[in-house]
This record gives sequence, structure tokens and C-alpha cells, in this order.
Amino acid sequence: MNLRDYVPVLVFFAIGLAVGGGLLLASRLVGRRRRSAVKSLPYESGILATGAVRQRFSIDFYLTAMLFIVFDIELAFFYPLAVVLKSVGTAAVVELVLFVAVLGAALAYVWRKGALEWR
Amino acid sequence: MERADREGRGLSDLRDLIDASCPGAVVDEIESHGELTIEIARERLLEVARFLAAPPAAFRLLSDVACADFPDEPGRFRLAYQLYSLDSGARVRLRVWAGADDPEVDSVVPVWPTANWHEREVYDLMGVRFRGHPDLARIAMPDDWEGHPLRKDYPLGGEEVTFTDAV
Amino acid sequence: MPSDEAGVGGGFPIASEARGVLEAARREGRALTETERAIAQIEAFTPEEAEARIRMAEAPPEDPGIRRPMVINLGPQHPSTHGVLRLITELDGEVILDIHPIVGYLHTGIEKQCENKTYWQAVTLVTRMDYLSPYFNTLAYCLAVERLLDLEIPDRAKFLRVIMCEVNRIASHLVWLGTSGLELGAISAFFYTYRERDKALDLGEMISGERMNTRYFQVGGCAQDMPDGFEGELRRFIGEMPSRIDEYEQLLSNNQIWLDRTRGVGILPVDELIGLGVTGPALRAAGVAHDLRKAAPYSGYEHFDFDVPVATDGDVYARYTVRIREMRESVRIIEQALDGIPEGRHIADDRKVVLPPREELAVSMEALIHHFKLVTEGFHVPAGEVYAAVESPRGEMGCYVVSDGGPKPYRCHMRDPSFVNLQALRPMAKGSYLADLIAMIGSMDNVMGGVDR
Amino acid sequence: MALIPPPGTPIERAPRTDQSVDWDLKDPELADFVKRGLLMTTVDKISSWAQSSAIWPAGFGLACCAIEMMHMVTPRIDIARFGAELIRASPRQSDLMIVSGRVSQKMAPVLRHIYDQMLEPKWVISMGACASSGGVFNNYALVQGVDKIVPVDVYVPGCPPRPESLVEGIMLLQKKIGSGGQSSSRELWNAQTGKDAA
Repeated sequence: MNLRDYVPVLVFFAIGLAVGGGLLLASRLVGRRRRSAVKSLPYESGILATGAVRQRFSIDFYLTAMLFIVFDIELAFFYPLAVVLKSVGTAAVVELVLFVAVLGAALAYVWRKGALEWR
Repeated sequence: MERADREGRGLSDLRDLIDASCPGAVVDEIESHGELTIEIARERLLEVARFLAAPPAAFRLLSDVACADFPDEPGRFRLAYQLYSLDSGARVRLRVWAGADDPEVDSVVPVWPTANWHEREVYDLMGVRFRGHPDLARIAMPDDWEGHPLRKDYPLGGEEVTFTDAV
Repeated sequence: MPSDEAGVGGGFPIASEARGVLEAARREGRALTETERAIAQIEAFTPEEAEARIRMAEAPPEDPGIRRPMVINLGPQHPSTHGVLRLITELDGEVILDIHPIVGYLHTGIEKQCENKTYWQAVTLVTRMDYLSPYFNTLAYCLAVERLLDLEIPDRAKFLRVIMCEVNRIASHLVWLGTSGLELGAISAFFYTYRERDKALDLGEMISGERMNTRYFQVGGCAQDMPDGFEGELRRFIGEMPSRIDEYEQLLSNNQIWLDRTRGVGILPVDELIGLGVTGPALRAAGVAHDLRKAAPYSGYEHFDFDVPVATDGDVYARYTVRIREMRESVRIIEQALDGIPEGRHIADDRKVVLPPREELAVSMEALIHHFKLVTEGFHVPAGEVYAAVESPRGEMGCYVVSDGGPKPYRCHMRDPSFVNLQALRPMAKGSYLADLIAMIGSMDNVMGGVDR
Repeated sequence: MALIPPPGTPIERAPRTDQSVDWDLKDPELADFVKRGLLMTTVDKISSWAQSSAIWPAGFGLACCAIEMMHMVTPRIDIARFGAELIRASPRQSDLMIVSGRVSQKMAPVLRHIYDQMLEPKWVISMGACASSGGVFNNYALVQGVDKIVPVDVYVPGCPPRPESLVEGIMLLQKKIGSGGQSSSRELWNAQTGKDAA
């Protein structure tokens, strides 16, 4: 497992950066910027916005976000496993089932506790 | 047609019903184009409204509150409360004159909550105030608008057009 | 605040709106009312204050522990408020504490201008009030004026009016189904329903020459008779309509997302609905079978047998089912009207009120005089007041006409169902989620043209 | 009693707030500038071709014309052929404001506020008779023509105009953007007055 295998990933990463960065750079160079006080005001359906931008949000948003992260990142671990599944054999499948079972239990607990309901 | 005559029969003794329960409230009774209009004294409106909304007459649906401006009449602003009874299908119109200089009438929002916006619109466009209305603000015009547009002495406004068909 | 090289001329136009509220209250020497407090609290600042408010936004948050509601404007320009309705909503997280509907952003002064037009000219203005049901606006107005004139309408005209009203009811319900589907994520419903609405508008254009805002209903009957290809076209339209409605039902009726978003949402007890004067599908969805076509039949509705769709639980899904079944009933009515339409005149022949036919103008002098008198000065209506109500797709659409004997209506007031049904939005929305508010606005199907007149 | 104000009363125009972005059509210097014709650099050619082939309208649905505007995106007329089918709700992501419907006095400041919040280059189509000139309503409640508030690029006649005529309006706007290097009326004005460095 020498470093050479990772070169395509780097190239892929570089191309991504180039395309993204290039577009942003082009629009900054070619595009015209006309700022005015009215334009920088927050848009609220055509009415002057009110209240501070950094107002205190309800805690439930944070809770929902955390739950989403836990159960979404879980999927990210499946990809590398899928790549090596054939070579590792049944041990990987058992590992996978254990992993999903633990997270399933967590989901069941959260569900019963009612954290998924908004209020 | 069964409904029409029940409507007819239901209406004619309505005035006696009202006279019985709130004596002296009914000023006049007009029957035209198949509709009954009962004119009520300005102060007795809320009392008659409570009576009509209650079971014997059961006019539970206030369809509409409209106001017409008669500048040369003593009462000037003529309010028309359209009532509809869901059970008997009868319609009646309560007519109230709101007075010329400071037009003021009791609000019927306690009896029919739907009158909230109707009365706000009459206040906004005609300038008739409603005592006891929970939230009497302008509803159609911008809030800093001067005057009440639907009054007869309020110009139509708009741009001057050389040729106009205003007959 | 980025430096602004172009320089800002003048203050912010909106801030003046709040200053206007304060000024109006001071001028009349009274305290602010609830709605004015809501408006003032929103924009009670001049441009300098607006800038200060933006800087204050960068300031560190205040002391911990206070939980103040966030005030958001579902303002006039919003994709899902079905027109220029503005809702100042006070939110605690996702739950709505209170909403203040602010209307008037489409106030066109139609009632004032009707007082300056002759009776037959006013039809043009009245058509443009509730722009999703132009036929119902003119029908209510024409019925009121005809009752004032005690004018008898030929049966054929009544049947034509019923046909076009039911076509318009289908077209209006299709707009409602398309846009409320669009707001809850079912964009395909929008494309399906507008395909049929195009056909319905073609029918309207074929018979009256204009897709929307038509003048097909005149005082005294209809402008012209059915053109010859119309009946075949209409039969084809109502022939394929039931299968199209099945398509919509297939798309939405047991779609799990649609059920979750609409069932149990926006329920109001029946007596509160009646107290708020709500009529139409919203009331019928709560169990009250009140339909003016049955309760007080007008324009020949007593000849047709159709049933009034009613649901019981009064939520957004119940209103959906009621309107879908109403579209099927409209197809049945049109079928019966087409089969049973009598022969005869399509408009009354009272020359004092109705324009004489064109070909007669070249021939008879008397027709010419009538025509000239009607076109210039218009017909005179005996003094009196009448309230005529019809069942529009949104509820009871009434027209209250007061005449003083002159050629122009002395007062023409329209009782618009959307104006009244919109009041039910506030008690319905309190305590529900912000996302459900969007479903409720869609289900009330209010048209701002009718609300603001 | 005079229901129509006597002739000669001044027609009050809604106050124009942001003088700097304003441009009055009758401006003499600009007229001859247009005649001289601005030599298009290739970048400008590409950018105006790109702008004209994907105009995203901010659906400013007010009244009856809004319903006909909705027909524009439906299967029969399908504005997607011109790349304009994405009706954006927020002015930040839209190039074109289609004022579809009658503009009341209460709505005028809101319309101007949203116009100011749209990002350059921006254009305005005044759809229907009510937006272009007040239409059948000439009374106290309506602004007689939206060009009293915002500079308008294309007027679409009709009450309401058929969806096809609105599509023709958008095609006219594409011609106006794509050809001759003119992007929007404001770009011309700024280029001419040298305010615009980039």
C-alpha cells in the first residue's frame, strides 16, 4: 500500500478545486459589483427585516441536527467496507451487522424517548 | 316550492318576535324584491343582534356588513347586516343609520366573530367607528392614508385623462 | 457594512409605513390597535435606525434564559401565500405562537369605481375582483341587478350560465389543486392540473372570446349563444374529465407524504367556523352541508340533481376530498345541463335593458335609438337594494347593489368568500407548525383579488 | 361634487428612493450614446449571450396576470424552451422581475424595495395593462403604471395577456440583452457615466 495509489485521488481533488475556484474567480473578475445599503439589508418577503440576526434559536434545532449527523455519517462508513468486503469475507459482514445493530438500538432508544418528535 | 314559502312564513312574524323581546327597537320594516329589511335604532343593535343569533330565530351566519353613504340623510351612513339562518334558510337584513358627524355603532363581534374584518373594512373605507371592536385598524388602505375613500365626497382620484366616458 | 460607492439616495420607503401607523394613531388620539402594534413593532425605525439595527445584529447575544418569539414576515411577495397576503408570524422554534394577517396589498378600489360606471359598464370591473372565478362575480352582480329590474331571464340563458359557472368551478379548483400540491412538494400535480385548466380556458375563450375576466354574462342573460363547435368540444372535455380526476387522485389521494402533511392539520370546531362566517368547501369539510345551489337555488339549479359533497373531520385532507368530489359533481351538472338545455333566446328581449342584435341595427330605426341610448347613458334601475348570493368555488359570493334610480349603481358591495374565510386562518394556525401553516393557506384557497377588492 | 379631480392637478409620482440606480428614458445624453453604439468586447458578448439564454424570473405574482404567468411554465406553453422556467421566489437569485398584476399604493414601496434588493444585471417586464398603465382601473388605489416606480424594459399588453404574448415579451427581452452589447438599461447608464470601474 504505497503512496502511489493515492495519486488519482489527489488529481481528482485538484480538478475539483480548480473548477470550483475558477468559477468563483471568474465571476469576481468579470462580474460587476454594485452594492447599496438597501441591497445588503436581509430580504424578508419585501418588508424591512426585524430582530437581530443572531437571535437565540430554540434548542430543538440543535438536537435535530445532532441526531441527523449521527445517523447520516453512519452511511459514510459503509463505502470503504464495501470495497474490501470480498477480500475480507464473512468477518466484514458480521462486523457490518454488529455496527448497524448498535446504531439501530440507538435509533430505537431515541425514537421511544420521543426526541424525534419536534415538541 | 317548499323552501320559498317557509322562508316567506318565517320572515313575516320575525318583526313580531323582535318586538316581543326588545320592544321599541324596530323602527321600520321594508319588504322588497323578496327580501325583508328591518331598521333598528342605533343603540339597540347589539341587543337585537344577540336575540337574532339565539335559537328561536337562529341567524347564526352573518354573511355581510355593507355601508352606503347618503350625504343628505340625517343618519348619513346606512349599515346593512345580511343575516342567514342555516336551519331555516331565511335571509334578513338589519339596517342601522350610523349618524352624520361622528358615526359610531356598537360592534357585533361578540355575537358574530366574522364581523371583525367586515367592520374594519367599513371603518377603513367609510369612517364608521365600532365601539367594542377588538382591533379597529385600517385593513385595505395603507395605514397612514388620509380620509375614507368610499365616502361620496372623496374624489375618485387616479390620473386625469383627456377623454373620459364619465357620463 | 461594505462601503457603498454608489451612495444611497433617500430613506427606506418601507420604514415610512410604520411611521404612518404611529402618526395615524396620534392624529386620532387613540392607542395602537393590535394589528397596528404588530406593524409598528416591525418597522418602527427610520433609515438610520435600520442601519443601527443591522449593526446591533452583530452585537453579542443578550443575557441567557430569555426566550423571546422570533417574528418573521410571510410577506406580500412569498411563493406560497396564494397572492399578496402578508402574515406577521410569531414563532417559538417551529411552533407558531400567533399570526397577524395583513391584507390590502391588492386593493384596487373596484367598489368606488363601480359607482362611476353605468350598470352594464360595471360588469367589466366586477369580473376582475376574484380573478379565479370571473363568471361567479358577474353572475352575482347580474342576478342582483336583474332582481332590482324584476327582469325575467329566458331558461336557455339560465342553462348557459350554469354550464359556464360549472366549467369555471372546475378551472378554479384545478388552480387550487395545482398550487397547493406545488407547495407541499407535489410539483407534478401542478403540471397535470394545468393541462386540464388550459382546456377549460379554451372553452371559455370559444364561447366568450376571453380566457379569463370575461363579459359573457350580461344583465339580462348571456352575451351570445353557443358557437356551433362548442357543444362537441364541451362533451369531449367532460368526457375525459373524470378519468383525469382519477389521475389526480392516483397521484395524491393515498400518497403517504400528502397524507402526513394534510391529515389532522388545520382543524377548527364547526361552531367556531360558522361564527367566523366561513362558507364553501371549508365549511362543508367540517360536516355542514350548506351549499347555496341547494339551500337557495338560483339561475335554474333546481332542475339538476347533484349531491353536495361533505366530509366530517374538517382538516386539510377533508377539504381536499370535498373539492375533488365537487369537480366530479360539476361534470354531472354540465352533462345534465347540456342534455336538457331548452331552445330559445340566450338573452332577455327587453329593449330598455338589452342591446338589440347587431343585424337589426341596419334595418330598424327604433333598434338604433335603443342601442344608442343604452350605449351612451345606460339603462335606469328603479331605486332599491338587493343582496344576491351565489355559490362560488370558495363559498358564498354575494353582491349587494343599492340603486337610486339613476344609470349608475349608487353602491355596489361584494361579499367575497376569501375575505371572510381568511379570518379562520389565525385561530387555525395558533399552536401548529410553520410548515403546516403553508398547507392551511393552500387549503383555504383564498384569492387576494377578492379579499382586497 | 367633482369626482374626478379638476384638470391640471399635478400627477404625483411615487417617490424614487435610490436616485443613483435610476434612469429616465428621456435622458438626451444617453440617446446619442446608444446611437454611437458600444463596441462589444468578446467577454461582454459571451456574458450577454449567457444572461439572455437563462433569465430567471422572480415571480412577482400580484393579480390575474399571475395566473396567466403560471400558465407559462405548464406543458402547453413551456417557457423551459427559453431557459426561464425557474421562477425564483427570492430576488437574490433572479434576473428578471415580471410585475404581473395591478400595483396598489400599499404595494408600491414593497415592489420598489424588492427591486432594489435584486442583483444587477436586472430587468423588469411589466405584464398586462394594469402594470403598464393602470389598465381599466383609474382611481385612488392603483399606481397608474409600474414605470413610475421601477425602470421597465419590456411592456406586455393584454388584460391578462395570453401566456404566448408573455413568452414573446421574454423573447423581446432576450433580443434586447443578447444583441448589440446592450445589457440592461442601467448597465448602459453606468457605463456611460463612468461610475462603473470594473
